[in-house]
Amino acid sequence: MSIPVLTLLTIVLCGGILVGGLLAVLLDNMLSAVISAGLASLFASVVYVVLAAPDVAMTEASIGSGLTTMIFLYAIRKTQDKNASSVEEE
Amino acid sequence: MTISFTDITVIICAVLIFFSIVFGIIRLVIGPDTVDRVVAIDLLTVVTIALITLLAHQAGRYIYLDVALVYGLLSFLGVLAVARFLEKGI
Amino acid sequence: MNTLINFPISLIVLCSGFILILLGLWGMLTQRHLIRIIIGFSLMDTGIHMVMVSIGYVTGGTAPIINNAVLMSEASNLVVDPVPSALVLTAIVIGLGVTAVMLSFAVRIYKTHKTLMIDKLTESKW
Amino acid sequence: MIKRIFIFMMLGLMAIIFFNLVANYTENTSLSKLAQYYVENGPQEIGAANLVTAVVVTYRGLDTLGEVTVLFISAAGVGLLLRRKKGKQNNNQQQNKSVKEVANIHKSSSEIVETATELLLPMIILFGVYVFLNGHLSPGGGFQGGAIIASGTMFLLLALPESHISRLLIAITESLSGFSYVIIGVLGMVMAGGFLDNRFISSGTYGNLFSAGAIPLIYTFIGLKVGFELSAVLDRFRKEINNEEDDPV
Repeated sequence: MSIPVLTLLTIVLCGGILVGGLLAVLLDNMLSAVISAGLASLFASVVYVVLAAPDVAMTEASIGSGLTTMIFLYAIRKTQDKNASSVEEE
Repeated sequence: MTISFTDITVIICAVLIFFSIVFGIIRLVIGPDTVDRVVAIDLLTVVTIALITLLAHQAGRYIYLDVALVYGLLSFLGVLAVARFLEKGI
Repeated sequence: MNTLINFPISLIVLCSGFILILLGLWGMLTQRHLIRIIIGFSLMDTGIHMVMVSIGYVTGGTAPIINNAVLMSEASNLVVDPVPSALVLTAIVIGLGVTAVMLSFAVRIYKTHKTLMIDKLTESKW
Repeated sequence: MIKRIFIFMMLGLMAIIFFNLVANYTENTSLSKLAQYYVENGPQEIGAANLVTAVVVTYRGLDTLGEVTVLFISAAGVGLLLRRKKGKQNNNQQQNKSVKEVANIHKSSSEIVETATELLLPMIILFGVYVFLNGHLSPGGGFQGGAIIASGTMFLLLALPESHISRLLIAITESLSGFSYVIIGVLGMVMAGGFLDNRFISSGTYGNLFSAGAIPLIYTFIGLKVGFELSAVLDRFRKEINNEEDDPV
């Protein structure tokens, strides 16, 4: 039983965080970029549990699961081109 | 050296969670549309809840379960926000 | 396999936190859209929090909450440092407030200029 | 082109700084002196099982007061930036378009979401209250509970975008809880050791819900303040989206 499960798990989670950050910078679609930034926040919360800081993990969970995405979505909705969206609608 | 039934269960769960995380990240990277990425994030959130529960068992602290409870109660909000955004509801 | 066992967990988190800070900074410097710049800022925020939490980790430590699993008499040998946790806990909430202020600035700029590309917002350039 | 080279040079320099920091890093094997003091004396002095709560509320209480102030200023800044102009005149064409736009935006949610709101919203609010009342026993506290309550508000705004949130109620609750927080701090200075000292209420049995002196009280006020401030921020953004040229409140 010498498999270092916790270390492997941390490597996978940190890889997920970096992939999320890279996608958030590189993707063209802004909605996808916001969702990818949400992935970084999600895995960061698990990393805090691994590092034995459940208070921080709880804060990150309650803030990152909904509120950040919501504020970004409001801002995107407000600043997208109205004519283009109404043309798309009809 | 004896391996108890609980150890085997934990190892199987860890392997399944590893593969779920890897497949979710793959879908997030190649997903051509925004909706694919949203579904990937939803999958990863559910997997994250399972992972936090497993970590709580492994560390022997039932107190970590509160973080999983937060995710269980609030995780649908991000997906709901993106869905309402896509149908122009917010 | 032996090196992997002795590899400290907090070092992995520290490295990825620094890489995430660099990624966010790269995004902030190269993107031309205001909301994308704010996304880069929020990535940098997450990276800084990861670095700060990993500095407070003690090898084999558990959460600084005293109950049946961690007794009061032997707590100082078992728990991790509570001070960085307390700092990061407030920093996350502050980060949300700062992001909200930046996004409301972006909305206001869009209202007056009808664009968010920073190449076109030139009248206050020096 | 030259700008890009500068950017990469700067990132490389920062990477070198970070690499030096990482190369000399060794994981801690024991607590630092300050943390040692907090862990050894915290439970007897403060009476809180969660040592992070003891640090946040009492040992570093002044920092928390500053943090709440920063959050208040940012909420007020969002309100100032997204306020609506009252005497704004607009020509006919714009008004027509905006009326159509408003009719487009207010697409109501489906039956499932509305029913789920009635079922789930009380549970989310109750869980937020649980989190900030148990802040001294389990992970959690005022900031987490406030964020969960604000998530409940966000759920309400998602399901029923037309719903009305009283700005007067938000303002009154927010100012009252901030005022009570400072009053408790001053009471600690008068009746116990110093500003935000929690020991002027007798700390009951260790590990009970009503123990640890004034910590549940302080966290209740912080939770209410944070929750209502974040709800106010969300409401401001929502109002900004929904009506540009409607009649002002």
